[in-house]
Amino acid sequence: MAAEKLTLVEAVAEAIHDEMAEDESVVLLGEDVGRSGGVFRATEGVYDAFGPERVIDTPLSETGIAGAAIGLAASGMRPIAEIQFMGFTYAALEQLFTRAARMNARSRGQFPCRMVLRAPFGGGVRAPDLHGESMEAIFVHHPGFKVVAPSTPHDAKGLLTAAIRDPDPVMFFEPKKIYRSFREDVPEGTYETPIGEAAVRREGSDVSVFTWGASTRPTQEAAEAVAGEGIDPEVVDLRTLSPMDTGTIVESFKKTGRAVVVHEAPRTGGLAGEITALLQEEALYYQEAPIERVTGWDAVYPLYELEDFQLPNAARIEEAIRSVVEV
Amino acid sequence: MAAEKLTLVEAVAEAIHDEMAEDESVVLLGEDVGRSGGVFRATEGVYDAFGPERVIDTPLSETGIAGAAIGLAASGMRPIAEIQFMGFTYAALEQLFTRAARMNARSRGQFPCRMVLRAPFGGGVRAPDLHGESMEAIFVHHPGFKVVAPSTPHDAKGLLTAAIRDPDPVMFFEPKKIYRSFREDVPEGTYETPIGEAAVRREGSDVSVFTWGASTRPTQEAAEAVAGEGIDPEVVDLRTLSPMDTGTIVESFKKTGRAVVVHEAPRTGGLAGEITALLQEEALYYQEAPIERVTGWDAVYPLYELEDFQLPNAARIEEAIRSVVEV
Amino acid sequence: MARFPEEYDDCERILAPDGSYDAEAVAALDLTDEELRGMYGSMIQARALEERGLTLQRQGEFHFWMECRGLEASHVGPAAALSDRDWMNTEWRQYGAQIQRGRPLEDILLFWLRGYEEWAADSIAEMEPYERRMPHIVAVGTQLPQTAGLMWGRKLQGKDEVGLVSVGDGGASKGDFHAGLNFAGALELPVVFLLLNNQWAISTPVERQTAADTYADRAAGYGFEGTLVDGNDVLATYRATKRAVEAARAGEPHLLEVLTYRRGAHSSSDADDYRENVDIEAWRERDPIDRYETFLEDRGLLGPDDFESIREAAEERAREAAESALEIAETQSPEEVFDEVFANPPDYVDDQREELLDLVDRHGEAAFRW
Amino acid sequence: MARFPEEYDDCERILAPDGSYDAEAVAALDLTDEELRGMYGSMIQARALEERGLTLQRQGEFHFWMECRGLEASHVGPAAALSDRDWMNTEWRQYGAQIQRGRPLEDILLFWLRGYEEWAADSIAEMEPYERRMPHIVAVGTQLPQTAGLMWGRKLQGKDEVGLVSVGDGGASKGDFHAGLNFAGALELPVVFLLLNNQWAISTPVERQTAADTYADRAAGYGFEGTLVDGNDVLATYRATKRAVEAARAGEPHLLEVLTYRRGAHSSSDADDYRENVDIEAWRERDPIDRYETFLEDRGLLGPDDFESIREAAEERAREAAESALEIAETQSPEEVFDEVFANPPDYVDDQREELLDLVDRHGEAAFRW
Ligand SMILES: Cc1ncc(C[n+]2csc(CCOP(=O)(O)OP(=O)(O)O)c2C)c(N)n1
Ligand SMILES: Cc1ncc(C[n+]2csc(CCOP(=O)(O)OP(=O)(O)O)c2C)c(N)n1
Ligand SMILES: [Mg+2]
Ligand SMILES: [Mg+2]
Repeated sequence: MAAEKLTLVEAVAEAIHDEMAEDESVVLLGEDVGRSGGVFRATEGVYDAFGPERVIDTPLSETGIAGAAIGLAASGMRPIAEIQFMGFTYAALEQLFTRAARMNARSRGQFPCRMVLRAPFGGGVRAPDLHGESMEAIFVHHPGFKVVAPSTPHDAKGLLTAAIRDPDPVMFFEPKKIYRSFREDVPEGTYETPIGEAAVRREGSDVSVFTWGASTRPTQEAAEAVAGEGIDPEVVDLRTLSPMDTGTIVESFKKTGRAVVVHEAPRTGGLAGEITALLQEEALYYQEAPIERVTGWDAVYPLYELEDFQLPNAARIEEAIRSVVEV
Repeated sequence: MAAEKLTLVEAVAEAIHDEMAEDESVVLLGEDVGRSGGVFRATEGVYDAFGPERVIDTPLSETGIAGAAIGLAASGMRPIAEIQFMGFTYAALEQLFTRAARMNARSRGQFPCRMVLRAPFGGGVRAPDLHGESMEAIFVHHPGFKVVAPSTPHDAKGLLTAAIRDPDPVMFFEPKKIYRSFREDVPEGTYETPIGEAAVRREGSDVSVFTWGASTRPTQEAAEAVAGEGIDPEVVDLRTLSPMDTGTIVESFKKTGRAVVVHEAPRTGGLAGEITALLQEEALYYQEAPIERVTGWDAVYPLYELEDFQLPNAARIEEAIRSVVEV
Repeated sequence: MARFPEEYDDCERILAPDGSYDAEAVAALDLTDEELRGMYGSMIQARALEERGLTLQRQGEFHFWMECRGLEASHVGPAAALSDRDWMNTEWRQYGAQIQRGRPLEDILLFWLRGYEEWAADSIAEMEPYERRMPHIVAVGTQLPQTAGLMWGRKLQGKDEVGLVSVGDGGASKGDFHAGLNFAGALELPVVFLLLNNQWAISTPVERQTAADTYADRAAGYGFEGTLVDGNDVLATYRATKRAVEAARAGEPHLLEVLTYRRGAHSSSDADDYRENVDIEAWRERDPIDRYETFLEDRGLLGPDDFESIREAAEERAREAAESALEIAETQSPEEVFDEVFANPPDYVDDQREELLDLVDRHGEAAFRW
Repeated sequence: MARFPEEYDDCERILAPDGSYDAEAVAALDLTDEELRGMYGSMIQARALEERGLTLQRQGEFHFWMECRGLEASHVGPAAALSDRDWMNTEWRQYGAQIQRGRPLEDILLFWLRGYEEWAADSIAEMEPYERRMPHIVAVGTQLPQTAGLMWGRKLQGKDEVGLVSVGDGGASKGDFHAGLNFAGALELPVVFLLLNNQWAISTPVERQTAADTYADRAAGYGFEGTLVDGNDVLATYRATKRAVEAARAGEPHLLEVLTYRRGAHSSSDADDYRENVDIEAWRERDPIDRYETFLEDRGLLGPDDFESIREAAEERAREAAESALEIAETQSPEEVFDEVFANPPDYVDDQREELLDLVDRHGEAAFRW
């Protein structure tokens, strides 16, 4: 397959474009997704290619967008709903929790809720309040969703394709900080990156570092930095947060016996806890040091310049790696 | 102080009543909280005592109730908002997450969001969908809230009083399954049970069982059952979920070296993970066995007869206790 | 808000409470005798089911029941006005609407016993009319944008179908109401919004729910028409819905406010001890079945003996359906906890199911009951 | 929806685009010369601030800026119509309203630089008029039920205060709009809802936002009155708000739709390359400042030289305010991450603050910058 160098946000647009071309039942809806191509240009060109019937600039109501997507799914369509920022999904939560997550169960399979809800997440773009949220854990905790958070252009395209084809409601969270940070080869044509599989970004034997989304970048940096000191970290990018790839997580930990979990979300109640509990249950006897968390603080998300102090950075990650390895 | 035998739901009504009598700025709002005294009669008598100015049956909008409560708080009042069931707080989440949780920070203390949002939570009353939710973890994860979940009439009154007096937004979740399960002595007159302090319900030396809300009942049963077998469990009722009483949790674990966490909420992403991570970080070297979780399944909440299989019961808790002690 | 339909100048009516009627209007309805009798049958069956449900709830067989008496015309007429290909998303309380569309009683009752629903059809194309609905919602109001989305999808698929969705006077306060109507207007969706104003949302009377004079007035704010109808007149609700459905089919949504009154309690969990100045008697005099019986007799379509036998048959059917539903519900087994949580389930679902079954196996089901 | 105010029969206006005006109406306004000049000053100051903000954003000093040109009259008139004791919860874009109420420019700019706001007053009683506001919301529409609650509280406290809250044509689609207006109606709250219809919500034109003919039409659905006003006529927006505030003070909420047009981009992040059939020129001809200048000249209140000097002074003030705001914002330090997360903070806040400060100490601030 030929490949092209794409940014993550371009890969998102390409996945949408290709699936809409393949499957007539795929429609795109959201605020400003059409004529403007989205506030991040994640749907650039899609309106021009498929027109106003299949690409709809909706009224400004996240409740309405989610509700309409649920109804579209029930009708047999395959909606991709965009919520402009994860911080604006809150108005959609009643629709999502009470309905999208339950429709298949409550109709005993008659009405699967085949929909993708896309939203950029995470901080780091110096935007106003609610533009830096990382609340993926709440979607992981509520049964009935699949939750995906790619960190590379290749995965973004493959996972979004898989999400659109999946019969269940998939929450698709895009790391906005790295939407345009780098390009990589992305195959032309459609392909799926399977939902539920983590990616080992760096193999190593001394410590497992688990992360996802934009945090994979500082994590990889930190891993390379400590590698220079003779520590050999394994970096696991979860990619899918629900279902978690417990096999890969546990295997990695069994190999290294040490772990650091990195996420932007606030510490308390974040998914680092879930991962720690999993390792406890499945591999306690391999464990050689406390599992450390490098996360956002339990603070109301600090804005603009102060963001720098909220997000996990390479220095903090390096320190955590060293600390668990030194034990 | 004289005492009376009250059920948990009566204790809630009494706390509201007493605080409204003490502080003119306390008002009560919600669906059916007034003339009918609430669907669970948790506000029985309050309307008769304080009338339609201070006890308001609102229109049916959780968004409106939360939004109005936030505004009332800004005006200098101390609103107690009732949401009929935790499953209906979802429509209030945008107001709560984007505003209640942030108002003090974003106004740098000018507008503290002094409000209590009460909602019955947990399953076990054979009610329809959305009437058995345990999504307390999402409120714990979002910075800016205090989250309380009493399990006894005494604590319900004391904690609700403390919540009403607290300057921050307090999410007050009442275990509906045990609203009327038992009575206990509750002091007359007002008193505070401090927010942020766990209660050791049973002292023991072999294993720490952490829980809250309605699950404390089967947990205590299970503890007594295994005590008969010579196992000596400590039962810790967290009472406050945010801020967690990390001191008591860690101390208990240091003593026993073994832990079981019990909650009704779905397993993945639930607070058992948070507690496990905490114990990891603070007391790994005291640990003698994997920490077990006895929780609701990661299933769309099963209704009516099937509820029985969703909620942690004494048999499951006993088994978990035995299993961590046997290691 | 005024309390009785006759207090509104523009409230549509064909049948007066005393059974007198506008004969021209009846003729214009173009309903066959069979159809006129059919609506009667649905109302009677709804009331019989209601009585059965209440009895069973009191006996502890049902956990919960919502009351419906006196509300039958408000939803039977609208259901009758739909074509077979149309969709109908009503709430639980509207038994009569479900019955009118042919839904088996047993199926209606099973929802109360299990909290989920099942469909026989393999696909939408194969659905019976009564199957053309989404599963019941529980969060009041959420059905409105969902129905907008459903009909948007059907429209995109080139289907000539209309969706009728109901909401109460309470549910109309939810933001979903606003979103649903606004989406329908902005996207020109074939949706009829049936606002069942029974003047109570549990203990909250409509005067405290909103200061609006009528709910029908809200339609203008979304760019379409609204109509107010006497909700205890099954012919008027039929006619107004028929017209609204036609408009919706042509791309113009409609808001139909059907004014009636909840005479019973909200549900079996409701002590119903909060009402001030209620005039249940005045509403009993406006009973939708009584006035329709007078009409049917006057037209020679049915007589007292027929009423009697239709009622008895309806009661018998309700009894049988309840028995059968209870029997079916008995068969629920623990592993159903995990049924259809996902259409394409991740492994953990199987793992947890096994964990549960193993527990049940070792401890016995009794250990799980409380 | 039609595009220009003059296309609506019932759209209120005093000043025409060419500056001609209804002299009787002006007289009835009962505004002093000082007050008339004051509104001009606010509009000019808003425009000067806008230009400064845009420049600084382009220079990378501000991360973000929202555009306001051409919208000045839509919110300056309403702000002028409030009494000192009233409350005003506008959105960010309404610089002119803030200025009209006396908010220091520096304070306005600091919000853009730090994302939070500060008050000088110790209590509500001590607040300056411009301080009588809640902190800015970001989730569009959420301010509406909040303002209802705020004024409900003030009413319970026996205060004779009105709250003005603004929302856009986009925000009016949120469920919060519905909840806010319905609560205000049902609870008879002293709130004026100022709907700033600038015909765009980022790239979405009002025709796709709603099928409603006017937003003012929505008021009836909540049991109160609505008014449509030419939003580029500062005298008309003043008058209509004044009337609405009086009604609100008497317990009758009001919905005021102010029809204008967003000529600029949505914000500094907006490429503004999506508009079809826009007629920016036609709206530039309807500029609110131009027509008001013609009026002021005609009335002999100000002349071309005054306009020039007022503009220059406004630019100077904007420049100074920006400098000072940038300086203040420089002083932010890492521990502010934890400032006022709680009014009564749990221990973990201190623990985490220490953890952060220790990290910063050891690694240096630079390690945290990207
Ligand atoms: C979002 C939400 N909030 C609260 C409830 C609890 N509840 C169930 S029915 C009801 C009243 C509904 O009143 P209305 O919409 O008028 O319908 P009716 O019961 O009269 O048929 C309430 C408050 C709910 N189901 N959903
Ligand atoms: C709940 C929510 N959804 C989306 C956004 C992103 N957003 C910011 S402004 C805006 C458009 C608002 O349009 P309008 O209400 O007309 O106000 P205007 O920008 O024209 O002043 C959008 C969609 C937001 N801030 N909040
Ligand atoms: Mg009702
Ligand atoms: Mg706008």
